Amino acid sequence: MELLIFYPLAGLCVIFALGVVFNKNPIGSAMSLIAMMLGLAGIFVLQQAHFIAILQIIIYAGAIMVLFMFVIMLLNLKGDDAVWKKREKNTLLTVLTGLLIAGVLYKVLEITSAGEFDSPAHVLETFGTVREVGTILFTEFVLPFEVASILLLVAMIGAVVLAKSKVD
Amino acid sequence: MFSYCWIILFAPIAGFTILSWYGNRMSRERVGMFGCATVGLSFLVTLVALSELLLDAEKQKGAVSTLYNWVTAGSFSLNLSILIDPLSVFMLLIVTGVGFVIHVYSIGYMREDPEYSRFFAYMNLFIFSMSVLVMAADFFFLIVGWALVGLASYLLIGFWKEKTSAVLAARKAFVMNVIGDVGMIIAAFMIFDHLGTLNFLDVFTLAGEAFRPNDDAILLITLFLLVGAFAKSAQIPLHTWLPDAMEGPTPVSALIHAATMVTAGVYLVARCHVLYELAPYTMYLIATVGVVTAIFAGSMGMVQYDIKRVIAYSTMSQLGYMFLAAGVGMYSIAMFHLMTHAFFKALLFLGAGSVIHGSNDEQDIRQMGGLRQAMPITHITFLIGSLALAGFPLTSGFFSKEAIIINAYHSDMGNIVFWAIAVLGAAMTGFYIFRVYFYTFVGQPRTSVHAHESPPIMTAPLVLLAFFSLTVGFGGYMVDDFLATYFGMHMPHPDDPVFETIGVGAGLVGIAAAIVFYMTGKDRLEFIKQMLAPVYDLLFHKYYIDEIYDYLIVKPTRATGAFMEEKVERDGIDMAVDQVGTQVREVSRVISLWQSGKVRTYAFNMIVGVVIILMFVVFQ
Amino acid sequence: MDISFDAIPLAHYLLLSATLFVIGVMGVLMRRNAIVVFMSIEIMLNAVNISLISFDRYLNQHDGQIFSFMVMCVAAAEVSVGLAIIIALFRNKPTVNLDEFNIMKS
Amino acid sequence: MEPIPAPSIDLVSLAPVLVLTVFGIMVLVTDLFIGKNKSALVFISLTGLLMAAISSLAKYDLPVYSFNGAYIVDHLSVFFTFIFCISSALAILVSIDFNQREGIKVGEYYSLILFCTVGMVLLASSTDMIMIFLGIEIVSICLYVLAGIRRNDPKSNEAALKYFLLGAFATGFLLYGMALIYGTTGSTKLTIIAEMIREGSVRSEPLMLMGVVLLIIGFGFKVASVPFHMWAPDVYQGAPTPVTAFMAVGPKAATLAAFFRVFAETMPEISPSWGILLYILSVLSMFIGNLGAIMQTNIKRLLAFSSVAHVGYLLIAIIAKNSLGSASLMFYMLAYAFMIFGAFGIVILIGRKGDENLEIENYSGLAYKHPILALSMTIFLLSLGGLPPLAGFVAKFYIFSAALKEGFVVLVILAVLNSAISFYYYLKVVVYMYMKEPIKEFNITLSPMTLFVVAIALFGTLHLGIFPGPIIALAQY
Repeated sequence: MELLIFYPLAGLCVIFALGVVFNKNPIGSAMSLIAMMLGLAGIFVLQQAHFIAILQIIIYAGAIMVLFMFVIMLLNLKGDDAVWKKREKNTLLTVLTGLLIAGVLYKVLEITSAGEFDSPAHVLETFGTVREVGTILFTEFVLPFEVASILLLVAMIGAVVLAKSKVD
Repeated sequence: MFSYCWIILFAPIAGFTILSWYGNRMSRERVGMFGCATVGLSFLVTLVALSELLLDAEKQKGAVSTLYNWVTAGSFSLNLSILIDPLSVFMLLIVTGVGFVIHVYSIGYMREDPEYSRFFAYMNLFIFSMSVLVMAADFFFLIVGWALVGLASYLLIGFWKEKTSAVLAARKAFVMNVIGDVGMIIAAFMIFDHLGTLNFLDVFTLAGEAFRPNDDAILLITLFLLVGAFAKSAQIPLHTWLPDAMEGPTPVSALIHAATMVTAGVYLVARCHVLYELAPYTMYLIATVGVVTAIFAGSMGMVQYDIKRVIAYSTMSQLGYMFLAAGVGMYSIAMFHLMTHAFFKALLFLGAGSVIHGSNDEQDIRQMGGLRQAMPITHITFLIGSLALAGFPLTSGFFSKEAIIINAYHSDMGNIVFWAIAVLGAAMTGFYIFRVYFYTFVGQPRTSVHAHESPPIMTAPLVLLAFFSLTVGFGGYMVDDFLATYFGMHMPHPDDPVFETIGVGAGLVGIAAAIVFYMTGKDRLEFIKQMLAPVYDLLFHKYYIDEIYDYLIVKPTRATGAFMEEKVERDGIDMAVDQVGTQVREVSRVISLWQSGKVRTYAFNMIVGVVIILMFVVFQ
Repeated sequence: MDISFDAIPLAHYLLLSATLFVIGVMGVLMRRNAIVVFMSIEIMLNAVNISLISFDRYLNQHDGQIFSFMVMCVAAAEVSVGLAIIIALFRNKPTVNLDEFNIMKS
Repeated sequence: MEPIPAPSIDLVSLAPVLVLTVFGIMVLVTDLFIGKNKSALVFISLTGLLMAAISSLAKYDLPVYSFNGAYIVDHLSVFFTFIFCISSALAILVSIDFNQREGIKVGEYYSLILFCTVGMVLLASSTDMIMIFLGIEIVSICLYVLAGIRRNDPKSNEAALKYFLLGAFATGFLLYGMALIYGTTGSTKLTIIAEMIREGSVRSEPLMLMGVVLLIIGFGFKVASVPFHMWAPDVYQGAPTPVTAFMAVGPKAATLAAFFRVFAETMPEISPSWGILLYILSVLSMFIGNLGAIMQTNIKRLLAFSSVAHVGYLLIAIIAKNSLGSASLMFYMLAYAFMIFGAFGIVILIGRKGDENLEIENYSGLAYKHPILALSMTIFLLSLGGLPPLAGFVAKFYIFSAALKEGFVVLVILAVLNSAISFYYYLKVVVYMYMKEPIKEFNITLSPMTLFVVAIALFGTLHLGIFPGPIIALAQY
């Protein structure tokens, strides 16, 4: 059952991720990214992380991507980015990233064969609900939660300082 | 105990500080007086320390005076401390004593220079650095002093900074010295790694138990120390900076590049004799390099025309003798020669300075001649210095050099080859120095420049040094007694009349050869009538002997010397050093090019790093 | 009710995560458009989130979800600042082609 | 439904963070009510930093863990908090005249420095990977903005962009590493991770190691170690000079503190696997940093490359992973703060409006016009090179001792060799100042605040060099 859901979703995620990279038009990239994020939300649901799945949609697909689209529109960017402009360099890059992929996959497969991670834990029905996550967020991880507010404040100040139109 | 000895350090550094800040606002007389006074004070304090050591044999074991604990890291701590023992006081006497005389001389020599106070500031800095070097109680401060004298030397060689050749020479000297410093530092780390301390007294006590003779560790330590010693003392192959260093003012050459700094390498070997005795292979290397440098530099000295370069090569050669002595285990003889050499070589340099000063900054001996009448005091003192250098009997050089030559054969580690080469070198010494003497003082003036005698402030030091050059040789026994506590032995006096005579004879033969080739016409006849009539008759019975000698000896020698200079020095060693510099800059350029300014390149490089690291971990 | 997860080993999720991460890296390396590069970085962050959440599911705890929550915060913060930088940049030089920004180099 | 248990909260531990945040917001609010003159903001910021430093002493009987083991007040964090406060205060002082000269009239500048300090304090005091991640991000985001704060200057923009894109890129790696470590140890808390490693109950050793490697990559980028250093020269050059000095000291110190916590304190048992990597990074950083600096003609780029080399030295302290290592790290960063702010203070003084005089040849003949400035610069540069008896030497001495204690002789020898190489380019500047003729008029306004910073830095450099005893005793406490 899970397999049936997982593989199509995973496949879609990968395809859309590739779409982000290879789409010549920034808007197309952004759309692919949104689609990929929705796919990921599905995968999160599959893993019982309902709260995060919702956040994924609201924050990422909603807020962040809207910001991206907004900036792309604002700057009126066209598809001026030829992906394969310099062939020789890109070949080199591809070879290297290929090596990277090989290394990472090799590693992961090694883990798989080691059998350490074969069986996931049996979890309760309440796993990953807002209540569960919220409880732990406000008890054990209350400090990161508060610090995140400083982070967002800083980001806000920074964005305003850099992007405000008044030139002084 | 000996806490007053800190004055020896504080006086010159105070002089340096004050002169560099207020020197421009002080009158010239004041600057000169002040610059000399600080060194004089150091010298007086050294005398006090000397008397204390002489009066109380118990104190000759050495004492450490600590100012305060500087840094402590775990079990290891560095104290600001000085070591007062016979060896350091002996070196201090030379440094501050000869240093003082040369300071006085500089008052006259540098009189015309617009940057008078800067010169004295640097000179004081040098005295301070050198005092740090010889008074250091551990390897750390030894290296600090080591680097500081390198810095002072750099500043003084490049003193006339508008002169490009001087700046280049300064840089070259600095680079060479840094090579030596790095060697020293590596050695210090290895010592610390093996013994857990850098303190001289502890190191020398522990070394005997920690190392077996000719251990890899002790060999490496002594070799790395030797890199420092050779770089500082201009021994092959780290010697090329010394002749170039003559671009600096002459008092600098006298003080740094003859009497004191260049002898630091010999001092180092003597100071660490405990370590070197554990490494006989290294000792052998020292003696070999010393003796090779002695004739190599001697042969180059024979073909130079710049008066200062001849003396510079001579310094290298004499340092080679000192290393030879140290290498065969005769430390106190090395130190004895170090002392006599300090006097007569300083004398020769100052005499040369006086000549240059008197003949309007001319340094080429072919442009000189007949200065005997114009500069009588300089002439006499220079002659005394030359005789001492050549080892003329009963001058100071005679005693010390004879002792080295004879021990090169007779000591346990000596052999006949060392002896033979040393004798050859002695003959060369006599030859090249009298070649200069004859070119300069005898014959007719070769240019129309009207030479004049230097002022008394310059000739007085000459006379003083000449006096010592003549007399200190008789103090050999005293030096030996004084240093015997540190080296734990007296210098032997092998009785071997044949070898001794040959040794003495070599110097005389050199002198005679110089007379033969470089005295001309009337002067030669006159001179020969006066002094060497029999030899002259023997050698000059027929005029064509001149030509034969020329073909058999002079030309080959000259060719060898020129070859050495051209091929070995310029193309070999200098090239190698230049290449290092060029390659370093090349690497630096490549790194800069890599910095293309493009974000994607940077990201790409990061990924290359990531991939390499991941591969490393995955396939480890 | 307990939910059984026998069907999919963790490694598959990790593999997905790694694949997406690498795609993100490739995007950063290949694209010249600053905004697309930036989006590729977002793919990398998302890929990490998959790992975190899969580990959580496997370990039966929520720390990873908190972590990925924080990652989202950080991503939001970075996006706001990053886009602000790109806008400021665009004012002085109307392009987002990364190769055209190389005033400073050795 | 059972009630949610109350979280464990210890605000006293968090005092410096709270103080700095409050003052940061205060600066923001005050900025709305004052005009062009920003000196009130400076005053508030400095007060905040002072109070933060004092409040970091509120806890005694160290170490104290709080927030379920996510936050620690220990000797390292208190000492580093002081370093951060000092460096931020120096950065603010050095900015006053610079900002006036260059027309940076942004009040947020000061609050960003304060918030950045918050991030640094968190970074040095966190024992939870989530917190470390957030700390790094707060610091980084502040720096992205500060680097680009001269919005009309293309160089500043470009620096911000490069720093930002590469920084975010590196964040990905850091995060991935943290995720893998979390997955294999089952916790984000450093104490628990340490325990798991000690007991050998890590779920998958290879996966964990990969996490460690990715973590090294992430941290390596943030501290600008080779091969992740390439942003440094460009960003250092493009950012406003006070910001450059600021980012060379505080954030780097904070990241190194976290670096030390994560590696030396948490996973000493598996040190062979990460030690060898750090070893290589350290050696590469030293060589590439020093060799790269030789050909630089821009003083800021030169100092950037030299800072890459300094990271190489600092990594040695982490490799040594002993208590002397942490003490030497603290001492080094304190000394480094003085040297860097001194040097950059003089770089700022030499500049003029519209012409920052950043080329090394612009320093020609400085010694004749302004002997004291030239002498100070010489002292800072020589101290950076590690000349006794200056602070830089003592700092290096401790780091090398720490490494020698663990038997890293070759590494130390390479480091010493590199110090020797570094003198080549430090002395190059000195030679320009003392031995060349001026190529143009120096038109230096001796702005009092910047001079004050230079004076403090000079005092610090000399004092730490000549009498290092008390400070090193504090660091070793």
